[in-house]
Amino acid sequence: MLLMEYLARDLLAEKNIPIPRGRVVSPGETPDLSDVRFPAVVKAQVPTGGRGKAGGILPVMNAKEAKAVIQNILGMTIKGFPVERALVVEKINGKRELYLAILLDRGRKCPTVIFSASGGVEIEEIARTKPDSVIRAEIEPTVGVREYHTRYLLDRAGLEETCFFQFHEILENLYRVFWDRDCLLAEINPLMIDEEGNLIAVDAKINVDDSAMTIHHSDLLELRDSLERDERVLEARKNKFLFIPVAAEGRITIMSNGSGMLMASMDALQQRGLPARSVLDLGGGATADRIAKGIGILMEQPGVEGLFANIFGGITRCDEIAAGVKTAAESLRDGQFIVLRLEGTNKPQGREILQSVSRNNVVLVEKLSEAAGVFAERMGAV
Amino acid sequence: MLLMEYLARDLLAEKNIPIPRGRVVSPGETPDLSDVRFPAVVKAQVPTGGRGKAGGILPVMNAKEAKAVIQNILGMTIKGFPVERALVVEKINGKRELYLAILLDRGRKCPTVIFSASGGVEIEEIARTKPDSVIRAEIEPTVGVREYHTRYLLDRAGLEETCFFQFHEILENLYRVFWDRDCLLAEINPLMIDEEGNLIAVDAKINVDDSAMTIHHSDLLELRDSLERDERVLEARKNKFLFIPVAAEGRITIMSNGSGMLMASMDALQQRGLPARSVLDLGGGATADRIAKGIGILMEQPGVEGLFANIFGGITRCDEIAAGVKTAAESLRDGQFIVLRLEGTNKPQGREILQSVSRNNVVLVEKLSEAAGVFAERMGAV
Amino acid sequence: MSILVDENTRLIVQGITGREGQFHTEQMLAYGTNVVAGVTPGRGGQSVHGVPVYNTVREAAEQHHADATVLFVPAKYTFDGATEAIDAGLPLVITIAEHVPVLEMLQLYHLARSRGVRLIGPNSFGVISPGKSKAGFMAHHIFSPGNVAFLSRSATNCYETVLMCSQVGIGQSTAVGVGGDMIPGSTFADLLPLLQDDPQTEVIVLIGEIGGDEEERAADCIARYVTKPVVAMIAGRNAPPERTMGHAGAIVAADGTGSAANKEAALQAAGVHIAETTEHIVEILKKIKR
Amino acid sequence: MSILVDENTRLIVQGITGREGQFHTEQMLAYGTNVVAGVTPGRGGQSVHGVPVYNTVREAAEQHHADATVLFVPAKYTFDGATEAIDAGLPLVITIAEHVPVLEMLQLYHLARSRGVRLIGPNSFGVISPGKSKAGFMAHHIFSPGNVAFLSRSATNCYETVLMCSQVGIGQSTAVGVGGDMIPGSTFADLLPLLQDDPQTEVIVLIGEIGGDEEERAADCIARYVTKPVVAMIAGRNAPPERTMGHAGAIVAADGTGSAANKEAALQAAGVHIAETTEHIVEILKKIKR
Repeated sequence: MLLMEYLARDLLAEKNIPIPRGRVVSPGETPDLSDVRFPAVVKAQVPTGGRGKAGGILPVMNAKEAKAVIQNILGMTIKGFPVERALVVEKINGKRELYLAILLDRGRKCPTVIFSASGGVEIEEIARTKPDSVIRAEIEPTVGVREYHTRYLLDRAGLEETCFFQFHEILENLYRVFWDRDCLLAEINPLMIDEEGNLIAVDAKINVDDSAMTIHHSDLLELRDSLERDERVLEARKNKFLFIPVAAEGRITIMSNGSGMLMASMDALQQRGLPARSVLDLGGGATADRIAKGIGILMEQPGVEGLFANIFGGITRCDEIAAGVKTAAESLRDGQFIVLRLEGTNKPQGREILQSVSRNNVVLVEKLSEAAGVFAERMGAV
Repeated sequence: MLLMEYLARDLLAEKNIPIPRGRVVSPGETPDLSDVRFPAVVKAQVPTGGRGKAGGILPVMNAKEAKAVIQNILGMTIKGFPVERALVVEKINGKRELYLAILLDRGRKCPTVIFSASGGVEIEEIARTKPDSVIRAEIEPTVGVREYHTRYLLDRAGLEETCFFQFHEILENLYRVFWDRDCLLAEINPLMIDEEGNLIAVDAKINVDDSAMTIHHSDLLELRDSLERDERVLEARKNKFLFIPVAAEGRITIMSNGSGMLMASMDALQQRGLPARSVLDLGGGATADRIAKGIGILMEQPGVEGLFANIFGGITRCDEIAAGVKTAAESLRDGQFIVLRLEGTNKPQGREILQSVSRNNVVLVEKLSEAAGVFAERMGAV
Repeated sequence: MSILVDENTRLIVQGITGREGQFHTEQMLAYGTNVVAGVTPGRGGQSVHGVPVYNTVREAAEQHHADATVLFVPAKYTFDGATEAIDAGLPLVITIAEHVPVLEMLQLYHLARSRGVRLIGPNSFGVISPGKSKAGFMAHHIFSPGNVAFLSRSATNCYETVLMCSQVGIGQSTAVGVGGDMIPGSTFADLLPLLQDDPQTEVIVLIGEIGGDEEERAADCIARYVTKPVVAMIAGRNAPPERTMGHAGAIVAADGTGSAANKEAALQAAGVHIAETTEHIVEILKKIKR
Repeated sequence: MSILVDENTRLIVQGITGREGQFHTEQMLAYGTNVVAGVTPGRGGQSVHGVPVYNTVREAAEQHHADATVLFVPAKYTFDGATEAIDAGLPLVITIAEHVPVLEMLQLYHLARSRGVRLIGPNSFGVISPGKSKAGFMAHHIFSPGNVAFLSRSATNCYETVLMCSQVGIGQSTAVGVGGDMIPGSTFADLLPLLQDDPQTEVIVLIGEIGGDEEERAADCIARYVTKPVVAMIAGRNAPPERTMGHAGAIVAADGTGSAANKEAALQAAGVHIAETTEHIVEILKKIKR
C-alpha cells in the first residue's frame, strides 16, 4: 500500500526522523492551528502524484489565510480523487534539497539506498539527464546500515563534511522504517538542509508490502481499509480477492485464479479490442460461495456485459468454481453472460455441476482463443 | 570472563528469566533478609566449581540460622579462593531438574543449544553414560531462536507438552543473554520445574567473551577488574597484556608476543623439567616501556629466577623489545637473569641496543633449543 | 533424468494435517510421489493417508532420510516452516503459499543460499517431473513425460501451455513453478544451468511476467551457458502500469528494466524464441521439434 | 603459482594513515607488494608513501581495480572495516587485529561465505607468497621462495619454523596466518584444497593449537582431498586446561575434541606427519625433501 504523505510522515516520526511541524485537517473539522508555525504550506492529501501542478499545494502566511485555503483544498478533486484531508505544515526555508530513498532491489535481493544531492520534484529528470548524480548503495540485510554507507553517499555526492552524523542517523532510522514496517519503498524527497544546516524530511512516500501488512501490521491494515473509497475493492478484500479497476470504458470483466493467467486473458481480449473494465484475482483455493461473491462484485458494475472466467485449477478446484458460477448465474442481469473456461483439478466434477445450470447465460469454452471468439461474436468486436 | 553465580543471575534477570529470590551478602555487611523466603540456601560465591562438596552450600530454615551460616561461609576459603560473597536464595522444591545451555560452537560456527531432561550436578556423568539424553540444536545466527527449536528439544526429551511456552520464552531470553552480552556460554543448571509446574533458573554459569567485553560491555569490564584479586593480572591487564599463573612450584617465567609461541616455549621448557610459574603474552605491537613493565610483573614474583623472553617480531618490533629488556634488566634482583631470543622485524636495530646492556644478566640466544640449554645449565635441570 | 524431483525423491509434507495438505498428499501419493512423512506441530504420531506425522521436520527427516519438503502451510507460517526445513538440512524446500511477506522471503533467499539449499517458491505450484513424481498442487493429469522443461512465474499460464502441449504430444521433463512473488527462492537464472545439464531436457520454456529483472538475468545466463533452444513468453503487456514505487522506482527502471518490451528484447538478443501467447508457445515448440 | 596473493595482487590497506598502517605499508612496498590504495575515513586525498588515500573502500576499489585488502585497524573497527570491504566486492579480505569480538567474527564468517569472499584472520600475520607479494605484517626477511606452504594459527611459531627452513634452504610457496581466534575467517580445511591445487606447493605445514576442532576438520579434509605430504604441529600440550565452558564445555568435549592428543591422533590417521616442536617440523621437512 502506498501511504499518503500525512501517514508516511507518521512512520518517519515514529523512528525519530525530523519532519516539519504540522496538522492534518478533515472536512467539517475546525482546525486547531495553534502549534503550526507560519509561513506554512497547505497540501492536499491524495493517493496520486502531481498535486502541486493541480493546485493542491498552496503557501499561506497566517492561520486565517490557512483556514480559507484549507476549506478550498478540501473541496477539490485531484485526478478523480476527492481531497479528504489537508496537511498544514510549517514552510522550511532550505539551502539545499537532497533526495534519499531506500528501495527493495528485486534483482540484487537487498534493500538499496538511492541518493542524490539534487532532490526535489525534478529528481526523475535529473536522474535521466545526469545519471551520475544519482548514487546507489546496497545494504546487506544481515548487517544493516553502517557508517561506511553514509561516508560513501556523501563523499560521492561531494557533500563529504555536510552534517555527517545527522545524515547517518536519518539513514539508519529510515532503514528502521523500511525494515520494521516491511516497506518496498521509503522515500524522502526533498530531504532539506535548512538555513541552520539541519536536515529535515519535508515530504515522504512510503510503500508497505501488503502481505506483510496483513501478517505483521494490523494498525496499517485497518488504516488501509478505512481509506479505501472503492466499495468493490473493499468487498473483494473481505473475500481475500484482489480487485483491480482497469479501463473505465471497458464492457467486459475478467476473473481468474492467478495473476499470470489474468494478465494473459487481458492481453488476449485487448488484442480483440476488448479492454477490461476491471479484473479480479481469486488467488488460490477459493470456495464456491466466495467465487459467487467475486462474480457478483464484477457483474454489478453498471454497463458491464460479459465476464470471462478463466480458471485453471491447481489448488483451486473446478467443482468449487462450477458451483460458484452456477449460483452467480442466477443473479445476472438480462443480457449479461459468463464465458467460462474450466480446466485442472476436479474438472469432471465441475462439468457435471455445470450441466444443471438452468439459464442460458453461461458459455463453456475449452481454450483462451475460443473465449475471445465468443466475445468478439457477441459484442461485435474485432 | 566466567561470571560467578550471583552475577550470572543478574544477567538472566535482566532478560526476564525467572530466578529464585535472594540476596548477596558481603563480609561486614549486616544482611537484610526481609525479602528472602525460607527455607533457603546459603551459597558461597567463588570462581570455581565443586563448592557443594567443599561445604560452601548449606540449607537454612530461617533468618537467624541464615545469618550464622553466612558468617561461617564468609570465613571459608574454597580451593584457594577466599569467599568474599555469600548468596542467600529461597529453596526451590522441584519436581524435576533440567539442563539448558547455549554454547558457542566453534566447529559449526554458530550458537548451539545443549539440553537434557536430566539436569543437576550429575549432568556430565549422564552425558557420558547416556549420550542420547543430551540433545543438541544449532541456532542460525541470522534467524535466532524459533518455536521449532523448542518443539524439537522438548519432543526429543520426551517432555513434549511440558510448559512449552514457558520453556520457549526462557530459551528465547537465554539466547538474548547469549547474543546481547557476547557470551561464549550461558548455562542454566538446574532449570527446575517447581511444584506448581513453573520453570525457574536455580543456578547459572555465564562466560562472556573478553574481547567483546572490552569493546561493548564496560559495565562488565569494571566488574571484572573489581573482582580480580591477583595484582599481577590487574597490572598486566592495565598494560593490555595477558598474565597467566601456571605452576606454583615454577622457578622460571616466560614472555612472548603471541600465544602460539608462548605455548611452544612452555612445552619446550617443561620437557626439560622446567615448568613455568607464570607466563605473559605481550600481544602485538608492544612498545619499550610497556615491555619493561611486563618483565617487571613477571620477575617481581618471589622465588622466580629466570625469564625466557621469546620474541619473534612481526607487528612487534625488535628494537622496542630490546629497549624494554634493557630497562628491565637494570631492576632485576641479584641472581635473576633473562634469556632473550630476538627475531623478526627490526632485528638489527634491536641487537644494537642490546650491545649497550651494562649488567651481565641478559643472555642472547638464537633459538628455542639453545634457550632451553641455557636454562638447564644455569638451573641444573634435565 | 529431469531436475529437482524424480522417482527417488523422499518427500516431506509440512502442514500435512490441514485441508490442503491432506487433499494434496492424497493427490501426490496417487501420482506416485514417495511421500515419506508429514509434519504438523502437536500432531506427531498421527497419520494422513498412511503417511506418518511428526512434530518437527528434523525428526521426520532423520527418521525417513527425506531429501525434499513441500510446505502446505499458510503464508504467516512460511518463514518458520522454511527455516525449520533449512535447519534440518533438507536440500530442497518448496513453498506453496501466496502472500508471504517480501522481507521474510528476502531473508529466506539468502539463508537458503548460504546453506546450499534449493528453495522453490513461494506462490508456486511446486515441481513436477511427469511420470515420476510431483511435489506441489499442480493438476497432474494435464502433464505427460517428455523433453520440454518449463520454468514459470505463473501457475495458470504454465498449466495452459502444458495442457496444449500434452494434447499435441509434446511431453515435459520437469515443470517448476518459480512463483510470482517479488523475491523468488530460485530464479530462472538459478535453474537454467540445471536444465542445460539435464540430458532429458531438449527445449526450455520460460513463462515470465512484467516487473523485476528475472527475465533480463535469465537472458544473460542463456547467452552465456545455455545451448538448448529456449522459448519465452512475458505476460502482462496490457496490465495497468505499477505506480507505487515513487521516484525511486522510476529511477531504477529508467533503463526500461521490468517492461515486457525490455524483457523480450533482452531474451531475443540471447537467441530466445519469443511467444506472444501461450498458444504461440506451442506453435513454436512444434516447429522446433519438427 | 602460490595462493591468495602474488605479484598481480592489487592491494588496499585499510587504516593506512595509522602508526601500524604507515609502517607496514612501507614494509609491504619495500617487499614489492602492489599496494594500490589506502583507506582512512576523513583522510581522502592524502597519500602515504606515495599511495593515494580514500575515504571509502568502494571508491578505492573502483578507482584502482583492487582485488584484496588488508585491515590495519583496531579490533573495535574490524567488523565495520571488513563489512565495508566485503560490500565493496573485494574477493580477499585480510584482518590483522587481535581481540575482535567472537560474535562479530561469527557474523563476518557467514557473511563472507555467502558473498563468496575469502576472509583471512583476525589475529593473523596476513599472507605472504615469498618473492612475490605480502599482505600483512610478517617479518619478510626470514621468508624465501620455495615449495612448502604454511598454514598457521600462531604467527610466532610460524616465523620460528620458516626462519629455520630458510636457513637450511627450504623455501615457501605461501604462508597464511589463519589466526589464533575462536572463529577464524578461513580455517585449515577451507585453505587446504587451494594448496592441493597449487602447482608450486609440494609439501604443506599446519601449525595448530589446542582448542576447537579446526585440526580435526583439517584431518578429515586431508584424508579426502589432499595427496601432498602434510606436516603438523599442535602447540599447547602443557598449557593449563581451559575450565571456563562449564558442563556444556565438558559435554561437547566428551569425545576428546580440542586436546592436543585428539588432534594429533586425527591428523596421524589421515597420514599427516606429526612434529612435536618447530625444530622437529624442519627435520621432517628435510626428510621429505630428500
